[in-house]
Amino acid sequence: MISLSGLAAQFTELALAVLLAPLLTGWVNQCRAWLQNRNAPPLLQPYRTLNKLFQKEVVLAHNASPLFRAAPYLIFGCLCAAAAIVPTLGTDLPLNAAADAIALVGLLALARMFIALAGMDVGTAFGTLGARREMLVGFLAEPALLMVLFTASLISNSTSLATIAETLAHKEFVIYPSLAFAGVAFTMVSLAENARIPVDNPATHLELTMIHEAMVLEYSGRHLAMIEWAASLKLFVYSCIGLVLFFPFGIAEGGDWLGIVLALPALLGKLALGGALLALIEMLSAKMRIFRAPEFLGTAFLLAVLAMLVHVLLER
Amino acid sequence: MPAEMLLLLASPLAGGLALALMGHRRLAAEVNAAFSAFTFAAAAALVTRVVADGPFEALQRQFFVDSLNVFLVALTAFVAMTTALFSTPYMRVEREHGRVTDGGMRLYHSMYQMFTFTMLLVLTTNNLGIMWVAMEAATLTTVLLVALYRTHASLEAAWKYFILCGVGIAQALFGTILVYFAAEKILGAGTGALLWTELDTVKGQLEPAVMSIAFVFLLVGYGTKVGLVPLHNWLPDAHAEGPTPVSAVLSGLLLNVALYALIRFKVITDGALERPFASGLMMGFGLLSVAVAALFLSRQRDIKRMFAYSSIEHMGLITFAFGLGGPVASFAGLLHMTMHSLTKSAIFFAVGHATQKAGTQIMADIRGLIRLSPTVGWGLTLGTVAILGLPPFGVFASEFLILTQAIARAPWAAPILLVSLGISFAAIFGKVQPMVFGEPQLPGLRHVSRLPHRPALLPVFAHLLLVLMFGLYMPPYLAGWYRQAALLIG
Amino acid sequence: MLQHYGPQLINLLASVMLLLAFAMISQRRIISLINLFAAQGFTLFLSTALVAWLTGQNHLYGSALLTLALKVIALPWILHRLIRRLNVKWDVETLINIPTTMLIGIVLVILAFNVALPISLLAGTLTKATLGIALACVLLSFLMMITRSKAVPQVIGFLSMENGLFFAATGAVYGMPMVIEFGIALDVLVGMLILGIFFFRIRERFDSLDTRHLEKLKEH
Amino acid sequence: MFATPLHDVLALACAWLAIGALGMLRTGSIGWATRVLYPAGAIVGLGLAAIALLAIFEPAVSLVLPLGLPDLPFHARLDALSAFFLLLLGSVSAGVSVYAGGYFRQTQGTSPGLICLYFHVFLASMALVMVADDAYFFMVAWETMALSSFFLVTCDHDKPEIRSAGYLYLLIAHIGAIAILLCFGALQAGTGDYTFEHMRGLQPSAAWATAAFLLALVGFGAKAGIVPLHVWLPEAHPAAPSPVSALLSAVMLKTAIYGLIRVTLDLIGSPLWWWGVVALVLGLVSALGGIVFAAVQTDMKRLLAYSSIENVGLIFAGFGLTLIFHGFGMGALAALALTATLFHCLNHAFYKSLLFLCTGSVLHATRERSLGRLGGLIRRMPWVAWCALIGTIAIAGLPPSNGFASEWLLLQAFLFTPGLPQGYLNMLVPVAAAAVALTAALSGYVMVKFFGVVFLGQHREARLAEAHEAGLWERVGLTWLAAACIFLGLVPATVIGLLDPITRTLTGHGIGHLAQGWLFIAPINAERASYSAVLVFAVTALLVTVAWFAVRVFYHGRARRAASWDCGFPDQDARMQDTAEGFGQPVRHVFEPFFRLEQHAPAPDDAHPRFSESAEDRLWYWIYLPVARAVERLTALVTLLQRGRISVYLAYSFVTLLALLLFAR
Repeated sequence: MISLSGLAAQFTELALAVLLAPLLTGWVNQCRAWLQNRNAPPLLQPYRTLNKLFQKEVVLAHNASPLFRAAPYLIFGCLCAAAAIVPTLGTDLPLNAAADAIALVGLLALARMFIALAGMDVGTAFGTLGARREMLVGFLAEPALLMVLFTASLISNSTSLATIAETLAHKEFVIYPSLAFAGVAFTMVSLAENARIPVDNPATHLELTMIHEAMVLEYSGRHLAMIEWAASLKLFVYSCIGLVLFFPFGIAEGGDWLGIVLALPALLGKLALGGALLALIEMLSAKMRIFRAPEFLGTAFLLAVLAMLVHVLLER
Repeated sequence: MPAEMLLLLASPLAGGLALALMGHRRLAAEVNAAFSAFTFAAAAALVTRVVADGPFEALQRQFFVDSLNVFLVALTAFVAMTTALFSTPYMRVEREHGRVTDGGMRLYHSMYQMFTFTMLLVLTTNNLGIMWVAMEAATLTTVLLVALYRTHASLEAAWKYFILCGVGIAQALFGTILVYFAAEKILGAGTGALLWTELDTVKGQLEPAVMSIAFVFLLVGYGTKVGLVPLHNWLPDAHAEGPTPVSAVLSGLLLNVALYALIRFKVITDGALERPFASGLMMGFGLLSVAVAALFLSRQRDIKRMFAYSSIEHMGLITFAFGLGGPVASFAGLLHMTMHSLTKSAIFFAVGHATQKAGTQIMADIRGLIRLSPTVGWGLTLGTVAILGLPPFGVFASEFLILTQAIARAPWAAPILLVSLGISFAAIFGKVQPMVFGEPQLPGLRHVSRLPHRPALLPVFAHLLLVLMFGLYMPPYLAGWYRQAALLIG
Repeated sequence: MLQHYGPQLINLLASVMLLLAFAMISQRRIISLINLFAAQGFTLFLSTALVAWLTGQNHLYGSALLTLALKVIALPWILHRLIRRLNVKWDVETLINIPTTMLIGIVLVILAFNVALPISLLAGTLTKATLGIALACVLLSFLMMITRSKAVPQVIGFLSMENGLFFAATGAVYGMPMVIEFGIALDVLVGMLILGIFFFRIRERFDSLDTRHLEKLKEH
Repeated sequence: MFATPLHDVLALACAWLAIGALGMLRTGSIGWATRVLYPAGAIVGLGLAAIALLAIFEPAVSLVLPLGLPDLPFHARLDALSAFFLLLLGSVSAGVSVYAGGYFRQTQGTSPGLICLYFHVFLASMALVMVADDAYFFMVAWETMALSSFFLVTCDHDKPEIRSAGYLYLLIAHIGAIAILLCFGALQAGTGDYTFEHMRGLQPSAAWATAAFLLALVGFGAKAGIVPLHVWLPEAHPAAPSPVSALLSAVMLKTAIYGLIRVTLDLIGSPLWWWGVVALVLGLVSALGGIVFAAVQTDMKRLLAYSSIENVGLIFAGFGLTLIFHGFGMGALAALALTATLFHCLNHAFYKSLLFLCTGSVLHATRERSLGRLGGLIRRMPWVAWCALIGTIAIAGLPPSNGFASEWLLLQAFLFTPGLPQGYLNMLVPVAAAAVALTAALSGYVMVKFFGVVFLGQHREARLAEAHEAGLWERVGLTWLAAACIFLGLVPATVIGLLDPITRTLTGHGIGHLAQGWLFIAPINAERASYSAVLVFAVTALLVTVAWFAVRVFYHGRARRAASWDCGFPDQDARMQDTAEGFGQPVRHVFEPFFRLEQHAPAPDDAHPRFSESAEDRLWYWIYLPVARAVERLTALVTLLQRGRISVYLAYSFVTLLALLLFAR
């Protein structure tokens, strides 16, 4: 079942994701700057930052354990694997046979767990606080994401992302009301998961409000670089999931290389739009108190469940 | 009359007289034990004979042995023997603590033998009249034993025991008269009309109207001695205030014997009536006893009183089983009779030593027995575990059969049994656990004197071992008896 | 002649029994209570003897004599001695007042007759009516035991219950077999002796024979 | 060894009993028990596992023992289901026994020989429960199990709270046992034949079948700790010594599952679909409630105990799904759900025992159970910590662990549910799936709390710096279980192959053939869904190493130690770390209705302000206390029967007599 072309496609997609991820982050930052009419950092700023961090020497806390040093690579690895699963250009991906939507959620959860543990490792006030908040966001966002994926897989009778993409992209166009609910839920979830306003603010170090930043306070040098890279990779993965579920059009079916080549600009376009949309949302909404995050995510969870119910009610 | 049977009855009678004359000498206790042992030997011989050549009647059919009473005879003789062994050191200690006078000891020993005699008489006689006389005599022999300590409480207990059982037994006599009245129509006047074997053959022709009324009187009469609620009031007092060996035999033997009498009449009555009148009544009273006793249990402070109530509960269960009837349920009832008397007497032995060590019967003051005296502590624990119906002890076997039969054939009874057993478990175990485990407490410790005589633990563990054996394995010939007896009861 | 009036005589004696039972319920003084008990015993003796003579059941003479010895002579004598030794001559106060007790008694009699009716119809003996009365006597003595708070009257009630039972035996079935009559008599005698011992012990503990002192053992 | 595997199993059970008895030879000697007997017990466990593994694929064998009641000798039978649970028992107990050999160093209230006796009797009775083939034998083994475990729980019986925990445990266990007993009574239907063979033969009416099922649900649910019968579990499991807690949670709860499956799918045979709904709902409530309560615990063993409730809840949910499918005659799906259920049983057995043993080592090293006074132990006892991390990942259900594999199957089973002929069920199932997902996510939260607070951060107490690594025997036991967690996670296909014979006998279908080779599992077909743990693991591992090397190659590996940064906060100490209570706080507020919260806030002008908050179980106040009070009232009423006045007593029998006379006419 594993074809050579499949492997090639798989590798291209993975490489693409890893390389493009910081670009997406940069693009979102740029859009935000424009919308806030500041003058924007260059598009490639994230790459520069990463490079700088890689060159810096690592400063470890005295009591940092091996887990602390291993975590950045583990997190990065998990997110790469996640990225490899999500079909972006074509749907002929060998890994799709090995890991489906549920496994995808599992990998993301694994990454979250490691980052939270790393945050607790040194035993600083902010690290533990951040870890707790991260897990709080996680235990509400994760099932919501799973429900969103379930809705899609109920529609396409499969939990394999490739099959989902194909069914949604290449069947005759049907309007799925359930997907509308799922879409809203997904947006909320991905805002929370990627440490975006209104749940978190990537651009702040104001202790009492931060979540993601608080966890990684102790990291420096290449470790920090890996974590930052992983973060932008996460944003990329979520965007791609969104695209697969809601705008899969233009994705190449099977392993025809022409389709893949055509799919690339389509993908870039969709990502650009998505990034802009994200920036817009962040612009328009205000950061909410951490205590209101559960309500926000609870709503997302309920919407996702509702999406499934709607599907069962109307679409069979 | 076969020699075994003669010895069986003669030995305790002779023992009673001998000990009455002998008085409180140094070896009185040993003599008492010896007589009981001899009685047991006779019983064993009788059993082997019955196993060899089946049931038989003796002395112009005034006496008879069938599978139903032979195992009760064996049981009674056995428990009487072990209790005598237990009471040897126990009563010595009581004597030296000055709770009993020399005269008291004389009375105790001779009455102990007489009591055994009366019970064996009830079991072996074929004549329902004699049965009544012996039953009344059993009350009379024990009533003074209950009052042995001459304390306020023991006198009160004995008085209630005497009056309530006396009155009850009087009702039983009226019932017996009515049975005779019904029987002489068919069998003609004379003792023949009171022989159970005779009645059993003609039970179909007995007059239903008379028999139903008769059974009512008999139920109220013998039921009082069985301790069925609401006729049970004497039982806890008598058990709690008498000397522990007496509590052991009252609970372990007397109740069984009374129930035995009731069963004999139940067989005839159900034979005479077409509707299951007697069975229904027995089921009802049995359930009532189980439920009410379970509720009483949780309010007890005195350990002997608590186990007295547990005896009421188990008697209720047995009565219910016989009321339910059928080969399995009756089998279970008989098995439960055996298991209960073995276990309960073992418990009373352990309790006796425990109370002597701790110097009190109040459970709240007894703590950490497992430290004070591990053997007694374990005896009490295992006994309690057994009586609560936890496997692999035999009590569980019988309860298993009773409950499973109950839900299948009288589903309405199942929830009552479930709740009652649950409550009684909570009550008994909740009170025994802190007594046995944990650190010894001061009030408990204060009294821990080296007892002048080593406690006799052999009886405790012998009984528990037997109960354990019955739970896992039953010798085929025993099983044979039980089956035949169960068929007899129907 | 007597042959002819025999049954009526027996019924007469039966009604006397019942009358005496009521008398005992209503009686306040212990001495006269004992005398009434003796009288009841005597009536029982008469009726037993009469039945024996009428039916030629010789063993009944035996039980008649037994009754005379035990119930008319021995027991009353023991009781008299007891109360002299314990000097308890006070009046008996009852837990339920006399008239109420009497009313309950009437109800009991009706009940007893109704219960006994089907049985007496079956009785082939010439004394069929007596069974109901005997039952009534038993129940009345029972009632008496319930209503009296002192030990001695309770015991007397107990004994008169035995009378009722004997009467039932005689009336319904011409008496139980002799062995059993003796056995019963023996039990009653021994019981009486034990009671005697009891009275003294209770007395020495509580210097009173009021059973209301005997209410310490109870659930809290 | 012997004629049939069944003989071997019985022989090994006897071997366990014998080992226990040997313990009584030298009651006082610790060395005798720990160095000789427990390792021997471990070997017996391995043997049992091996035999069971082979027996799964063989046809059922049965046997009649010369023990038991006259008309009811002990019947024993070994079929695929029994063999599977015996495999579970043997393999887990092997690890636990080895560990116990290192664990029981000082005696706690009970002599080591006695503990050894209880321990092995407990193991043997569990083995016998699995092979019992008649109601009496089953009940005897069942109650022996309860009794021996009770004595194990109350090993340290000097502590009143441990005594009361044991009391509550045995009480509920006994009531449950009576319910099971009545269930068998209903199944044998008055014919005094108690063999399972006979019960299989009977076709009970719907009413009787339902009665039997409900009784079984109560009885086995009480043992499994299903809400609302769960209250004993968080008391009893922590009270026991850690190896015993491990056995209780890992194996004994599974005997309840075994019993329920045996009775429902085997003896009754024809379940109604709505039984499944009952089991499903109960399971979900337990799962959610269990994990939510685990999140607010501050005692590490209590936390694990509550998480056991959660896992049992998930197992019940899977079982309920099985019943629903089976009730509607969807055999293949029933097989899928049952596979997921059994797989989860196996997984939970391994990771829960692993974690309990880790807490045991922590307890030994620090004499401390409260999460509030632990921390930073990964630096003192790395071996235990890394094993615990594996357990943590597994119990949180994250790939590539075994926990994830079974949860994956369970979720798949849920996903296939739509299309049931019953409208409401189709509504119910998405909600159920959501609840399962939420539970899984929450368990991630809880386990991060557990691992982070115990092993990471700074020591919350100075003396933790002297904590020592676990001994050799303990490390062996831990490693065995941890390895099993990883192994089972990597080869789910093989496990499904193991479960195939069971699902075939119980539901008539199997999904083993759908496991393509050892690499992939695909419940229905590869189009719908497939999962390969090995590949996921390999790819992730590869990517991690590549990243690591790349960084090393393109840049450098320099690192320097310094004080922690923490936003430049000057002087920070261990007490500034987030505590276990802190971790509980968000859950306490999100799931407030679950708890009975009691807060004591200090007054503003308090010299020594103290704030305390307790989150208790509402059910305790809604069900148990009212019942207790009701019984209390009843007993108070009953005592009026016994007021000491003799005339009243006479009146009772008088009235009884008259009433019966009237009744008789």
